[in-house]
Amino acid sequence: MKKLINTPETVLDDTLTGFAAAHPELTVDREARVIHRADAPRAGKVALVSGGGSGHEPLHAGFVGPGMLDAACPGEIFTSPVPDQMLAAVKAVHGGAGVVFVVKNYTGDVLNFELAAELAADEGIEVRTVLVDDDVAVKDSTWTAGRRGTGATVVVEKVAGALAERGADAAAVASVGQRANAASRSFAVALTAATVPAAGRPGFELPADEIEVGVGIHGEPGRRRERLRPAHELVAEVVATVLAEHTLSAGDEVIALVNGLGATPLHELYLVYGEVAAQLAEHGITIARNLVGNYVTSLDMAGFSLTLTKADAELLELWDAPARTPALRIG
Amino acid sequence: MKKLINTPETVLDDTLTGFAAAHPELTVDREARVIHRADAPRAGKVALVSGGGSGHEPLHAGFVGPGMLDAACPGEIFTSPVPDQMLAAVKAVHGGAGVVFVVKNYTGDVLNFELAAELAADEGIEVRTVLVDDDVAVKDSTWTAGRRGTGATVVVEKVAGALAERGADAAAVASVGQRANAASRSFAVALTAATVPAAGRPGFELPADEIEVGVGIHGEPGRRRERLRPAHELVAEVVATVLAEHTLSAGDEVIALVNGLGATPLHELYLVYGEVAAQLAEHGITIARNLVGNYVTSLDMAGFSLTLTKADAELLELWDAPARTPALRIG
Amino acid sequence: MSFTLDHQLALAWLRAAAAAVEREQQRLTDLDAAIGDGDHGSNLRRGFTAVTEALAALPADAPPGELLTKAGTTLISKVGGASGPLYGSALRTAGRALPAPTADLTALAEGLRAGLTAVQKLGGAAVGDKTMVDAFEPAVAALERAAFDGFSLREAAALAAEAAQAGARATVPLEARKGRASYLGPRSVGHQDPGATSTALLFQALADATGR
Amino acid sequence: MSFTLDHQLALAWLRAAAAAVEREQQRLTDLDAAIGDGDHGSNLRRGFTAVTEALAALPADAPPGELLTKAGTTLISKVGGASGPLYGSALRTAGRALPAPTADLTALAEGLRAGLTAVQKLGGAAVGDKTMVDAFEPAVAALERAAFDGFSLREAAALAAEAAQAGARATVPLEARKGRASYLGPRSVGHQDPGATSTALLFQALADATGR
Ligand SMILES: Nc1ncnc2c1ncn2[C@@H]1O[C@H](COP(=O)(O)OP(=O)(O)O)[C@@H](O)[C@H]1O
Ligand SMILES: Nc1ncnc2c1ncn2[C@@H]1O[C@H](COP(=O)(O)OP(=O)(O)O)[C@@H](O)[C@H]1O
Ligand SMILES: [Mg+2]
Ligand SMILES: [Mg+2]
Ligand SMILES: [Mg+2]
Ligand SMILES: [Mg+2]
Repeated sequence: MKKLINTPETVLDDTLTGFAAAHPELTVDREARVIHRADAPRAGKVALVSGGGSGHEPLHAGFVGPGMLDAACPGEIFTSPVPDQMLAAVKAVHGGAGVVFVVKNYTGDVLNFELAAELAADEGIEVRTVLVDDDVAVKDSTWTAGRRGTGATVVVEKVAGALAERGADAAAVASVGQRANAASRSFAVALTAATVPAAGRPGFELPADEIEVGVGIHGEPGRRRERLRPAHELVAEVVATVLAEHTLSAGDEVIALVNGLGATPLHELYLVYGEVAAQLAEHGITIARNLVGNYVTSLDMAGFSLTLTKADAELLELWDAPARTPALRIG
Repeated sequence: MKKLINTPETVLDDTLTGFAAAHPELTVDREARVIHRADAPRAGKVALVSGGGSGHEPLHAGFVGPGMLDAACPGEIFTSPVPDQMLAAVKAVHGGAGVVFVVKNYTGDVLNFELAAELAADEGIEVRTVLVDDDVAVKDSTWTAGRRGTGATVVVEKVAGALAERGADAAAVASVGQRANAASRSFAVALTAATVPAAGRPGFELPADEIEVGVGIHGEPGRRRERLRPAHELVAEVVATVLAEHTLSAGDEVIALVNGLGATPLHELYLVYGEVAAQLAEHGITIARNLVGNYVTSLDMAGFSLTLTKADAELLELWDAPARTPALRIG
Repeated sequence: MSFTLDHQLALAWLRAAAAAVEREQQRLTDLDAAIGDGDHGSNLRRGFTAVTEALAALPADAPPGELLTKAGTTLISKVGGASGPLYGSALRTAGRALPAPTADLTALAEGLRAGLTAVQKLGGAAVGDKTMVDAFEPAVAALERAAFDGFSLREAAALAAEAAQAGARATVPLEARKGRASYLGPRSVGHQDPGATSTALLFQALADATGR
Repeated sequence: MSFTLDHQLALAWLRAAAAAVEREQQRLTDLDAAIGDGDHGSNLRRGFTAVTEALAALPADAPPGELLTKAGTTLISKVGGASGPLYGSALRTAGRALPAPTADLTALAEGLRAGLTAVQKLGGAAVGDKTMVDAFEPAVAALERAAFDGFSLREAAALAAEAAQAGARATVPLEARKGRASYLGPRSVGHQDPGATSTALLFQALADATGR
């Protein structure tokens, strides 16, 4: 295992130390493991709080700032944070107008945020939750853990953050977040496996000419293994998979995110984006807004995910609203 | 070789296609292989033009836009662009106030930009050049190719771009760029080698516990091979190496860039930044501004570079001036 | 050798659990890497290290329920992931259900049944879904049967450990329907569930503690 | 067999060069990967493919100098990197120096000496710096000597090819002082310079063309 770390045990603390040094415009409570806006709490503003396991940077701390999140709670690598963190975050940013959690749909995240919401309720703070579940690699069913939350998280945090910034109430903020999630579908392909520092070796072994298709962001293997093919063909499969689980038709507009999983060179992501744009155009679908880069990563995994969010006037307007965060600046 | 590409021969064209689709706010001339501001030429504004081999994304195309470059010329992977490209760029963005080239110090880049400057002169357009040579892994000497240009390129393009945006003349723009370069030193460490698509395999083989120290950004091996050590120790060596070739003393301020080489997870870069900040503080040096992320990459190489630019009031003021580019937005 | 669960035995149990987790950390992580995200060992290790510290702060006459409750809240506060809230709620719920100052086998079985119910309520998993429930359920059932049949706590704990272990092994051929392994669909078949494996460790720790 | 460099021979030379580059592309790239950036083979291949196309567009009576000049400007426009401007300027300068309609051995040697001078002026490399100059210089010197000694163009070209090849081999033990390999310092020792290797190919192509 080759990593720029000190010890597997201190990765999260050391990363937070660096993040705090790099972003003096944010407040980093290293004890409580909460990153929040320096101007929090803002009276009368709905507080948007997210969090999840670390190893997906810039998610979520990189999206804290005006126009997006009020606070983020980073867990250990690939491990959901604990309820105490969310409670500390809630207390730090709650401005009297309620709190909205953005939670990626993983058993651990869901349970810990649920417990945190109970703790907050005990203190008289009402919390609503937006559950993000966009990954079509997982079949949605009440008998399973349900679809995973991946790339759509960025879209949800952006539009819900924009609406919260404007002074909307908690119900409206949660509702637009849920709407953005419902309008989003994602799918990911990995060229290499991720290595969790504490595990010390890659989550799976992949031959030199094979890829994992339908991977998540926690280093787990995907739905199946395939031969690596030219980008054009690979993107065709990914686009078809996403569209099959989407409600898009010719004439529709989307927000498209071509997201690197952590170790993918940017030029490859642009190349993939070019294929995505051309292939969507063949379906009569227009990309109204896009992001190309590393936004929801999986440590040192090489590969990409595609997220398509069906756009409408309100979502586009919220997307274009100003955001000033370490990893995303719009407007 | 595992890459999200179609064929090694079409990597550059396919990447440009994707970049053009992702950034409709810029003009991408795929025939001439030039990316330039959509509002070019701007009458009376000094035109700032850069370029170099591809594989270093977001450099340089990602820094085209208001406040930074007017145009960028991408060469083949790791191969300097050809004079025809620079000439086409000059013609597209020259607004009558002269042109300044930002050239990284590699024989190929220097020669091709030199020939381009001659071609431009033949057409009556005066070109000045800022040569970037910040990499202290290479000893500076007239008997050698001289220090390489790496991370400082971002700083040079930022401050020279800001001054050009304000309407300064070509001599002043070139001069501030040269000053920023002279105030900058960099050093890089690689955990894995880069694979050039056309070569099909990594530039060097590195055992599982070893790193290359003093690498450049073209996949070449470094000055020596070492054991991978904890980030704290590794950063101490890098900081010491940079400081030894710098003129910094206690009380000085710097702009610090902790730059990923392409396949390094962001959380590791933050962790490294934390070590850098703490260790510089021990030397009495304050980081006035910072960048942490992938800015000057080397395809799929894992590792990082550190660039320290000695700051002064003028450089900081230009650093803080607005920039609106795909990869860097300030202000 | 204890006939009921008192302060000493609860302490010995939780310490034995911590030691087992420490010892088996890599194996748990490897199992999790195969069908999950490779953190189960370090998650539980972090949690039980904190549990050991937290228990040291309790008074020497604290009833066993208080120890279990403390262990549960500590796991909730320190572990994260799926296993933190699940194991944490199980122990907290069980601890709250136990009588003071000591609990006999029947009370222990009832308490752990309540803990299991909490796990199932939170996580929605049934036996056969390839989760910790697959080891937890047979272990609790073994305790209940042993109580009904009049076995000693020590005998009951040994039977429960065996049942948990068998339950964990039985997860190998299953296709996961809950937790991360469910994302793999049919590819989850052929691997033992890490959570069921750690549950077997926890019941083995109880058996070891009663045997001393 | 030609006694002077005419249109036919110049065309045959450049085509043989293109074929050699195509054939040896991987080797050139591998050499460059060892002490450079692994693109010398694909650089020259791209360049000489374009040269072949550009030459096809020239009239059948174009003097050899025009062919070399065209090849040079094409390399400058298509290759990039260090080798593009260097080889491009070498051929362009040589081409401009050649008399029309044909060039004898003395004129060819003079033309290529001018080309080499252009390379050295642009790149600042001397013999021993571990660059293409280490093959180029002895090859030109061999042509000059052969012309002085009254050898035929065919004999001279064979001698030049041999000298270039020897010069390329002699770069192995050198420490590079120019080009990317110089970044490696002492670690550049033990590898043959890719540019010197391709220069040897170009002179071998001339020898092959004169031998037909
Ligand atoms: N819904 C659930 N119900 C019961 N147990 C579950 C559930 N989801 C996961 N688990 C258990 O949790 C274990 C994984 O724990 P751990 O690796 O610590 O958390 P995470 O999956 O969040 O990384 C699984 O092996 C499984 O036994
Ligand atoms: N300053 C120089 N003078 C002469 N030849 C040089 C010089 N720099 C580099 N070269 C030659 O160019 C070759 C490398 O060419 P190439 O790989 O195509 O370009 P780049 O180094 O830009 O990638 C080297 O092997 C060397 O022979
Ligand atoms: Mg986990
Ligand atoms: Mg090159
Ligand atoms: Mg896990
Ligand atoms: Mg090269």
